[in-house]
Amino acid sequence: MWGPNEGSLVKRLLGVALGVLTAIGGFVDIGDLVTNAVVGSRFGLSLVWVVAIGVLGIILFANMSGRVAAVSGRATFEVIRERLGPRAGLANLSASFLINLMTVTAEIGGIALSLQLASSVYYLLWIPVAALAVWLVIWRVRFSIMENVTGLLGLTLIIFAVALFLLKPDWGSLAGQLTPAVPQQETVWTYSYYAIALFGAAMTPYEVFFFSSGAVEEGWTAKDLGQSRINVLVGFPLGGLLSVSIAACAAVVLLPAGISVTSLSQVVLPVAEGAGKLGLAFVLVGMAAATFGAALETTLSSGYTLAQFFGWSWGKFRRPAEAARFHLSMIVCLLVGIAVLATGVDPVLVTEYSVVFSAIALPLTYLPILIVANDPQYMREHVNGSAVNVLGMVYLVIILLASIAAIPLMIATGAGS
Amino acid sequence: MLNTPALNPAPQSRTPAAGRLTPPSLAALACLSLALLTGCSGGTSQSVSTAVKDSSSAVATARIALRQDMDGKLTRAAASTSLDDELKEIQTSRSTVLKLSPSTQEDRDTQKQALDVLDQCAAGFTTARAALAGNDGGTPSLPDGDKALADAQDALKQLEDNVGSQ
Amino acid sequence: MILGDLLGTPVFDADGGRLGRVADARFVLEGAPHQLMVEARLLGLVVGPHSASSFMGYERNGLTHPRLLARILRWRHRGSFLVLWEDVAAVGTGSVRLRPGYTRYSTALVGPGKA
Amino acid sequence: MTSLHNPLPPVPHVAGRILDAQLHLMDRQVLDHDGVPVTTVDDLEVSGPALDVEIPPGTEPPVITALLTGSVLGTRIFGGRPPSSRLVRIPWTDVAEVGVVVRLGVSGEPLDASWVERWVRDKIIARIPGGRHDPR
Repeated sequence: MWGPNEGSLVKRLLGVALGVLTAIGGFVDIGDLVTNAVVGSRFGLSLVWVVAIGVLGIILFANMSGRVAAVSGRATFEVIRERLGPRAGLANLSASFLINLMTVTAEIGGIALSLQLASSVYYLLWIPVAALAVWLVIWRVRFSIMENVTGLLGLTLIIFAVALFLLKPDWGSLAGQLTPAVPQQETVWTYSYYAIALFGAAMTPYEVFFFSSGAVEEGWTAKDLGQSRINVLVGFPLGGLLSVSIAACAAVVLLPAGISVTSLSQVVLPVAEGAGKLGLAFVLVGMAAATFGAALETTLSSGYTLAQFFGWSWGKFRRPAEAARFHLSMIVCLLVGIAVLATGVDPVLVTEYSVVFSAIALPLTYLPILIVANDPQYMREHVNGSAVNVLGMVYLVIILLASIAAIPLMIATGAGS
Repeated sequence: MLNTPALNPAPQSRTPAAGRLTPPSLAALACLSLALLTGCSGGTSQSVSTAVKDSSSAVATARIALRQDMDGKLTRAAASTSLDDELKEIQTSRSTVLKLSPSTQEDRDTQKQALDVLDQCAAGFTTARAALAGNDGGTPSLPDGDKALADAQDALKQLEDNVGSQ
Repeated sequence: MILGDLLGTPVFDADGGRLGRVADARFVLEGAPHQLMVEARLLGLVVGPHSASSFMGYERNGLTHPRLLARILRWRHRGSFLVLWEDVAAVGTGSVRLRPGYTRYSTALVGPGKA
Repeated sequence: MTSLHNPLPPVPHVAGRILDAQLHLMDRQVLDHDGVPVTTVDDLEVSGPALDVEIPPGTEPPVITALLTGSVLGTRIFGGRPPSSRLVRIPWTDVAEVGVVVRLGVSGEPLDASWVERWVRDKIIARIPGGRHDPR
C-alpha cells in the first residue's frame, strides 16, 4: 500500500498521461504524420513557425476547455449549444461532426496503412479489423487504460527525432530553412494553403472535445487544474516537437530527391534511411498506436459532440446500456468510416482534406469556450487571467483569418497540388 | 519566391496544376482558377508536366526504397508496399495523360512522348517488383531493378526538359 | 404557449411604432411553492432594437472579458431594454404590443441572477 | 459599472431570484436526481397569455409550466411547430434546481423524454454482449 503522498504522486504522474495521449495520439495523428511529411518534402522547414503557432494555440484552447470542464463539469459541446443557441450550435455540430467523421475515416485508414507497411497485406483487408478493434476498446476497455496504453506506444514516434540525428544532416543549412519564406519551386498560394493545413492539423477541434470530455470522464475538479496545465504544457510541445521532426526528416531525405509525399510509405523512408530496420519497427508501432489512439479519440468525440448537443447520457465511465444513444452513434460512425474507405478512396487524401476543414470549423468551437472561460457563473474564481485573454483574442483573429482564407486557397491551388 | 532552400539541388519547377487526385468538382474548380491565374497557358503541356513531376517523385521514391532494401535498412513488406504505392501513382499519371484530348499536332506529340515514357516507368516498376519478389540471385536482380528505374528517371528528366522548353 | 414562439417576435408601442424584437423573457422565482421549486413568474420581456439574438449574454450579466469581445457584443445590443409584464398590452402570433406610457428598464441583471 | 453604458432605470426590486429564459434556461443540460443526463432544455412552455387578445390590466403573469424537448428542437431551429400532443414535457414541478445545469428532483428513467434512450438501450445496446458490463 502506498502512503497518501506516494499514492497521489503516482496518481499525478499517471495523470500526465492524459496530456501525453492527446499530444501523441491527438497531436501526432494521421493528419500530422501526413501534413508534416508533405510540407517537409515540399517546403523544407520554412513552415515550422506555423507548427509553433499551432502548438501555442492548442495549449491555450485545450487548457481553457479543460478548465471549464474541471470547474463546471460541463464539456465543450454542452457549452457550445448553451452559448450559441440551437441554430448556430447545430451548424457547428454539423461541421464538427462531419470533420470528425472524416478524421475517424482517415485514422482507421491510417491504422490499416501502417499494418500494410508492416505486413504487406493490402490495407483494405485491414480496415474491418482495425474498426472492430477500435469498437472493442471503446466498448470494453477502461478510459484510463485506453489512454495510457496508446499514449505510451505512440511515444515510439520519438524515432523520428532519433532518425533525424542519425541522418547527420547539415544542421546549419537545416536551421537556415527555419525562416518563413516561400521556396523557389512553390507559389505563395500553395505556401499559404499548407500553412493553414498545418495549423488545422495542430488545432483539430476533436482534440478539444476529447480533452474536455476526458476531464469529465476522469471526474476532474478544480483541484486537478494544476495537473491539467502540466498535461497541456508537457504534452502538446512534445507533440509539436515530433511534428517538426517528421517535417525535418522529410526535408533531409525526400526534398533533395525531388519527392513530394503522397503516401504513408514515403513518410517512413527517412526513418529507415537513418535508423534502419529497427527504426522502421519503431515507427510502424508508433504510427499504428498513434492512429489507433486518434481513431479512439475521434470516434469518442463523435459520440461526445452528438450526446452533448442533444443532452443524452454519455461517457465511458457509464455502462454502455446507460449511455445507449452515445454508444449507438459511435457504432454508426465506425460503420460509415468503413463504408467510405471501402469505396477505395485514398485515406491520405481524406486526411489532407480533413485538416483543412478542421481549420475552417475552428472559430465556432473556439469562441464559446473563450467566452465561457470568462463567465463566473461557470468558472467562479477560475476565470481567464488578462494575459490569457489577450492571447485568446489574438488567436481568435488568427483562427478567423485561417478559417476565411481556407476555402479560397483550396480552390486557387487545387488543394495544394 | 524569396530564397532558395539550400537542400534542393534538383532544379525541378513545381508549378501549381490541377489536382490529379482531387474529386472531379474540385479539380474542375481548380482548373478554372488556374486558367485565370496562369492566363490560360494550361492545357496539354501543363497536364503532362504535372504527370511527369508526380512520376519523377514516384520513381525517386521507388529507387530509395530499393536501395534501402539492398542496404538491409528496409523490410521486404515495407519495400514492396512502397513499390505498389508508387506504381499506383504512375498509373494515375498515365491515365490522366491518356484522357487528354490535344488539339494541336505539337500537343499530340507531347502526349505520345509522355505515354511512352510513363510506359517505360511502369516497365521499370515491373522489373523492380519482380527483383524484390524473387531476390534469390536469379534475374532480374535488385541492381537490374534499380537500373530499370534509373533509366526511367532519365527519360522522365528528358521529357520534363522538352515539355518545359515548349 | 411555447416560449420559443415569443422570442424574436417584433415589438410595437401603442401607436404601432416598431421598437425591436423580443430578445428574452425574464422570470422571477416566487409565488406558490411547489414540491421542489417555486413557480417561475414572467417579470417582463427584454426587447432588443438591433438584434433579437441573446448573444452570449454579454449585454446583461456584466461580463467584461475579453474586453474587445465584450465591447463588440454590448455594442450590438445597445439600446436593449426591459418592459414589465404589466406594460404588455397584447401578445399575438406575429407581434407584441405594449401599453401606452410603458416604462423602459435597464436589462442589467443584478443579484443572484448575475452570479 | 453598467450605468455608463445603460442609463435606463433599474428594474423595481423583486424578492425572488431572476432567471432570463434564454440566458439561464434554454439549451441547458437537464440532469435527473442521480446526475444522469436526461435531455437539453429545447424550449419552455408557459401558462399564457391568450394570443391576439387584449390583456386586461392586472392579469396574473404567465408562469413556466414545463420544460419541452424532442421535436420542438427541430421546429425551433427550422420553424413551424409540432402539434401540442407531440410535445414532450417535463413539468416545472419536477425541477429541483437551476444552475449551470437544470436538475430534476425525480428519476429520469420513467420520463417521456427518455423513451428513445430506453428504446435504443432495450432493442440494441443491451443485446450486444457486454452491453451491461460496468467499465469501472
